[in-house]
Amino acid sequence: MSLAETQQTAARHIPDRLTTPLARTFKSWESLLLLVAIGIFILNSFASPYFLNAWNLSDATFNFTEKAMIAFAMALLIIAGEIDLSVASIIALSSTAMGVVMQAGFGTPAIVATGLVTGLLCGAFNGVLVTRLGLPSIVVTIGTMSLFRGISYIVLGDGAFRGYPSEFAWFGQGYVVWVITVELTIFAILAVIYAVVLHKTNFGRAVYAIGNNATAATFSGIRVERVKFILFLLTGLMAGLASVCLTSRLGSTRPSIASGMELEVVTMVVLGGVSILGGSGSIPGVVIAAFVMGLVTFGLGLLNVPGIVMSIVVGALLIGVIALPRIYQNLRRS
Amino acid sequence: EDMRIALVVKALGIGFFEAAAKGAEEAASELGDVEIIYTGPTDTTAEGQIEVINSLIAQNVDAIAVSANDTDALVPTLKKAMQRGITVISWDSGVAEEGRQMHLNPSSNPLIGNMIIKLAADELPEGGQVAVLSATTTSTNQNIWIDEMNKVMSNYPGVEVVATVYGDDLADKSYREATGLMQSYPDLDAIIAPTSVGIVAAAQAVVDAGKVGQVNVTGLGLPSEMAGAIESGASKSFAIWNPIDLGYSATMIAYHLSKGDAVAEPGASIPMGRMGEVTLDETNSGAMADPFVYDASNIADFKDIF
Amino acid sequence: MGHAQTPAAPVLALDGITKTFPGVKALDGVTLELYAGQVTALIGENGAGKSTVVKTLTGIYQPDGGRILMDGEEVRFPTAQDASAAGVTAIHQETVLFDELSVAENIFLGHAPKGRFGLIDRKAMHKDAQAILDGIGAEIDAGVRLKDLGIASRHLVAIARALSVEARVVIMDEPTAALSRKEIEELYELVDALKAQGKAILFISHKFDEIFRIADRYTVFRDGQFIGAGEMADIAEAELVKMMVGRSVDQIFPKRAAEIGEDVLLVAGYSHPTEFEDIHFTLRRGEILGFYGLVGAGRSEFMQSLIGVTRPSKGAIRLNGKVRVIRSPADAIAAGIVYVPEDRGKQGAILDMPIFQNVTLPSLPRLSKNGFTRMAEEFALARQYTERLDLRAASLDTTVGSLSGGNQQKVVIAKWLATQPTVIILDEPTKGIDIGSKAAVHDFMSELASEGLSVIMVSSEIPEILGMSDRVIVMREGRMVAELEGEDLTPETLVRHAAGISSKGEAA
Amino acid sequence: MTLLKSREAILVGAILLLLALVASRFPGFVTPSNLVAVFTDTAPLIILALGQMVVILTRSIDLSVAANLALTGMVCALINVSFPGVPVPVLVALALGLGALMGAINGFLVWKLTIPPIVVTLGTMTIFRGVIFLLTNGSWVNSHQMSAAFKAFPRENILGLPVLGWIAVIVTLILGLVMSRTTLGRAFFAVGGNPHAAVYTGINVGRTQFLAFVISGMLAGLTGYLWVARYAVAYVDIAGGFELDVVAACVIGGVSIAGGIATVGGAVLGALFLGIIKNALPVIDVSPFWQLAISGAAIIIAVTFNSRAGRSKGRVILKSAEHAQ
Ligand SMILES: Nc1ncnc2c1ncn2[C@@H]1O[C@H](COP(=O)(O)OP(=O)(O)OP(=O)(O)O)[C@@H](O)[C@H]1O
Ligand SMILES: Nc1ncnc2c1ncn2[C@@H]1O[C@H](COP(=O)(O)OP(=O)(O)OP(=O)(O)O)[C@@H](O)[C@H]1O
Ligand SMILES: [Mg+2]
Ligand SMILES: [Mg+2]
Repeated sequence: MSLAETQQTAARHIPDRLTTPLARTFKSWESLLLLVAIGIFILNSFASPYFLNAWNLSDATFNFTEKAMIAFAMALLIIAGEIDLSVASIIALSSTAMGVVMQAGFGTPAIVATGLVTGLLCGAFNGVLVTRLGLPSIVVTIGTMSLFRGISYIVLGDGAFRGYPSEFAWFGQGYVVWVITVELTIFAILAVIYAVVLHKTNFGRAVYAIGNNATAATFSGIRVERVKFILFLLTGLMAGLASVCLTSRLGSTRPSIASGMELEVVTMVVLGGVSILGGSGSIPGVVIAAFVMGLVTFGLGLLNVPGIVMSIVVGALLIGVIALPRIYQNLRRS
Repeated sequence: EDMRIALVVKALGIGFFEAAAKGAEEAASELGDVEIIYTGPTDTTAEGQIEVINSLIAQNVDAIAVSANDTDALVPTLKKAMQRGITVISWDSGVAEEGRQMHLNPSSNPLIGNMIIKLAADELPEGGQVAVLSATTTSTNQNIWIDEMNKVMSNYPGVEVVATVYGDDLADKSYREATGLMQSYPDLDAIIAPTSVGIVAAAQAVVDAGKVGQVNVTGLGLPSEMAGAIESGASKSFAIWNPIDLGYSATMIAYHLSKGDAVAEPGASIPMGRMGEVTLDETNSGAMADPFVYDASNIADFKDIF
Repeated sequence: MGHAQTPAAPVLALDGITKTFPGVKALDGVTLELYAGQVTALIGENGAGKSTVVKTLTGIYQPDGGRILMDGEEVRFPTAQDASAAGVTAIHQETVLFDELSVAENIFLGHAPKGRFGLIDRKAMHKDAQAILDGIGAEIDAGVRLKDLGIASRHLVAIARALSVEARVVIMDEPTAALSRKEIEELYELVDALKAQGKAILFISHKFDEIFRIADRYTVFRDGQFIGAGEMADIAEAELVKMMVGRSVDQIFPKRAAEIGEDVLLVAGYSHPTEFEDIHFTLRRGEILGFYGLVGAGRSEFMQSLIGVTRPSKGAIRLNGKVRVIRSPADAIAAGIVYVPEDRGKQGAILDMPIFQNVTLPSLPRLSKNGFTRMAEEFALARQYTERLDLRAASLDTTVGSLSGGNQQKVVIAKWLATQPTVIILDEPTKGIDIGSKAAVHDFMSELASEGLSVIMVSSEIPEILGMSDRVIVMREGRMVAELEGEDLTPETLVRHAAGISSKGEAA
Repeated sequence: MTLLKSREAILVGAILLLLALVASRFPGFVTPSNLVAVFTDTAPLIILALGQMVVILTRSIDLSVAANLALTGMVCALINVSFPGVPVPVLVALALGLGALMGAINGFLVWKLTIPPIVVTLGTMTIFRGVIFLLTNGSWVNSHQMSAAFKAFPRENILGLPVLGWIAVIVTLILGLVMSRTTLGRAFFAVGGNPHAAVYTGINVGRTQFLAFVISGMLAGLTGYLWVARYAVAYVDIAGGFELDVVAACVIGGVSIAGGIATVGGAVLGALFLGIIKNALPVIDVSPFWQLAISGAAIIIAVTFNSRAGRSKGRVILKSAEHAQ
């Protein structure tokens, strides 16, 4: 009798899971982050008498909704092992394109479509450079970051586009019901869509597989380049959408619009527990991170703390939230 | 309960605005029942100002007086502020009419436009080449002043504006642009920088290029920051209105509008304490005072003040 | 064969060394003694712990227990530099070299000759490196960048690196695996020379002819445990094998007779500009077709091209009579041809993802509905195949990275079988897995063939090739050099074709 | 070998072409005195690019260099204001030390807590800038507050080149020596090229990365003082966004973002390429609004070229193919 056969008689059942879903949830990054969010919420309501007010909270959501729209797509991109630093510049270029269309006399639908399509095209440009030419995305998008905004400067110079139609204002200034803004609604819908796509579809599984091991993913029949290209498209599209919202909220276009936003988006994604090295992360994490960042900036804003101090807090949060569990582990080991 | 007036500036940390804040505090202590919230973003962006203004709206302040980074982008937010019953005025750098109740120009725009070219032309009796070093391409007030300046160029025959460049109110970029100007135009006689950051950088660039005496730097600057340039001779003279007075006046106007003892409408006069009163034109804007010229003869008296 | 007297005291000795990795006891209280002027062969199956001993001796791993003694004194090697300072140097199994550095720098990295101001003396380094290379008969310029060298030259550089240290103990972990006959002969002479200089040598190899050619003593490990040691002169090959494997060899390959049916896969004229040329064969239903060759013969490259990872410049495939164009692994999987790659960690498994997701990854298109994953079906499929392969794991949602090598390999095989293929290509399916798992894999391959699956097995192990294949194709330097079947299928013919030696025994 | 050499040759060619192009529109640009000025203006970028090169070489990235520069610069300025008597050499030493300390913080987090470098430096970037704000409450230190000696140092002209330019030359030489002729320098290559194998040669990967960050920080600190002294102003936002220019210079210079490949010459040339574009565009009357797009396009084109040159060929197994190669 062969050894193998002896083993086969001993074949045993392997359970699906050892832990219950509830236990997993409790131990996850997301719950740690949720605790932080709740803590900040409570602190805020003690620190400022103006905090617990529906209209004020509604206003506060503008601090993160546009960034979060991009952060969802960026999360997928980073999970797949790439990055797009040009998103803020895509916003500028999309906004400029919308301005051009608006000046040509087109109405709101055409303006919005232009914003979205411009975003898509920018994403496609990044995607081609990364997937077809095989260039590292961080480098490509440092380049397109200057290029896209640069085109915007070429078109606009020191001018501005203003005079968007009044219906256009709906995206960035409108309310769906009561204090629920249009942007917040878009954010919520996108959160659900992205959560489903990432966590419940083959596409999402492919994203994880690519980020963990692109070679093995290729061998497993995943069309890696195609998936990455789609992710760049999505990120461009989301930047286009954010551009629609931001332009609508500001009611005008300048080439300097949204400058520096790319790093805030990346910060939001990383704070949300997405590994910058690719391969892991979740949409609920990003949603909570969006709220954390929104709450921190709004709460400190109510105390009239300068923006730069807020960014210290966010920077420290970023390192701290990642470092603390590791320090704890190190201490426990020794 | 004190009245809370928020003084929103383009960016924190700029000497000009720090001085304006001093003026606002002066007005507050004169009025007695006023609390000043001095705030602004840390870099000169419209988005940053919007976040700041949103939090001011949330705090339900009584008045917002803003020096805007962008004429248009702040309008929706400021409109919302007005809808919630907050008095909104702009000062120094204005916002579009629908976004504020009135705008306080530090001085009349045509006067400033004329002043900056006159300072340069006075040193060039034979005529010559001048170039403009502005702040960002989107700075409202700089753009208006340069426009006004171009309108009166015919009064200065022989003086030619050869280029306009942008230093983005960043010291290094302004410096590099100034250096580039001197290279592109070897015969350049003057650099006009209608911005307090640009003028200091340009003066430094002139000193470093060894062109003191050949290229005169002028424009709008703060005596405290320009003292060195006057001393080295890189700048013969420059102008500014008193930012302390500006902050003071803006606070006074906001106070009276908010109290309701003055209204912002074309032709109206609004009291500004020790600065007298401002009369509004058809766009609801008014000028505070004439710019004041500083040179070697008077700089010592002012450099420790602002 | 050297009949040196066993000197009284060993230069280097391991005493009860233990080393545990998550889930694996790689070394379990082993002893090992190395004597000056003698070659000790360390023998054991894949995964027996040989390389782990090497790494422990060279400061890369720290043992969990036990002592390392040099001249009877206990020593510790916290880093690789400490070991080399103490006179222990090694040629590691993996080439631990740097593409972007020059050959000389690779040889002297970490202990380069210093000139003025403590700066590296590049002239001296270059000269010394060239001298060492010349000394081992390597025709390599010390000035070229490593990335411009082929695999055999790289091994020679690794050997030169080991010799650049003033050493008393030289360790060689499978140094001849990638070398040509001529280079191997030169290496043997080198070993003899080192021996004559009185160095203690630890030689690891799976090739018995080699061991009997150069070793004075042997030590056998099995599953991380010390089994025995002694003089080469006192032992016969069969006995050594038995010590190594723990039972007689013929039990390992439980090949069942399968009914060989019609032609399934027809490959014609497959060529690549630099990797392989004119590969052609037919594969029949129920057949196990072996691909044998020396390391680097181009077998893996061909197989990967076949499934569309790299595109062939020419060539045609017919599957069940239909012409197939395969441009990507996705196409191959859809067509029913799957490839179980050689490099488990890089190409096979996604180590940080759970077992069930690994297993279902290539099958997701079939398993899902409108592109949505269905967790329940995934678990069911994963269970079906992992249990069939007798996977040992705590649960299906633990990550593959936490499994032992053999169990990882089972997950990888399960992953490809779950796609229900027509043709399965297994590239070194038992590389680096333990005896038990190896037997399970072989048994399973047999079972698959008897169920009518067509199997291609790439292997560099002659017993495996002989034991499992119905037919064998031998490759050398990117070309098919022989197709062997039946009586022609002997170890001698295999080696002869693979190494390019004519029947008279001369190099072709 | 020929490959890397040729990459630098391409870059030199591109720079010469660029200069010729600029000269055709504005001959004054290529006069020796102007070239010296351009080189001096590019010096900070060169120094920072060299530091960044070391970091990228070890498979890391340092996004905090500009913030480090700003903070060190501010501290130097504040010291100068409060104690005008502190001599410049002491300030330079202090700048080096403070910069190195900040680099060490980054390096420590990367080494001991194994947090990815991009996350660490994204965080410290905002923190360092924030600290400047906390130190100064946002106010500026202006030219007239600084002592003459403080401002004069980088401008001091020696043999026709300002000290700032000389420092870039010296840093280049030192780093050239360190990278090619010291154990540490070779360790940087080893760690980036094959971290796994580096362990086998007794190199501590984390510690090597730590040292790379220290070097990068040290150079950023040095540049901080030079920057503040040269532009005679210090405030929170100086050199804002400069970190991306620095990374771009490295990438143009052929430093592989994946680690393991870099040359000192490449980094310097990459910085010069960017510096020349930045200096030339204003003088050849390119509208200021075109400048950003042009530098962006230049980066993309340079990177595309680099990757073409550096693309690895597949394995050669066939004997016949060997000769064809
Ligand atoms: N870094 C590691 N982490 C986890 N397990 C390891 C590690 N290194 C080795 N092992 C395990 O330790 C055991 C011994 O491995 P080792 O490499 O020493 O075997 P070997 O005798 O050299 O085999 P081969 O003949 O294949 O080279 C194997 O089960 C292997 O999977
Ligand atoms: N020229 C080379 N340069 C670098 N690494 C190489 C080279 N040749 C082979 N290797 C490495 O050596 C190992 C074995 O190579 P390879 O897969 O070609 O051998 P094999 O599978 O035994 O032979 P075959 O090519 O016949 O499948 C692999 O890790 C491979 O990356
Ligand atoms: Mg081994
Ligand atoms: Mg192989």
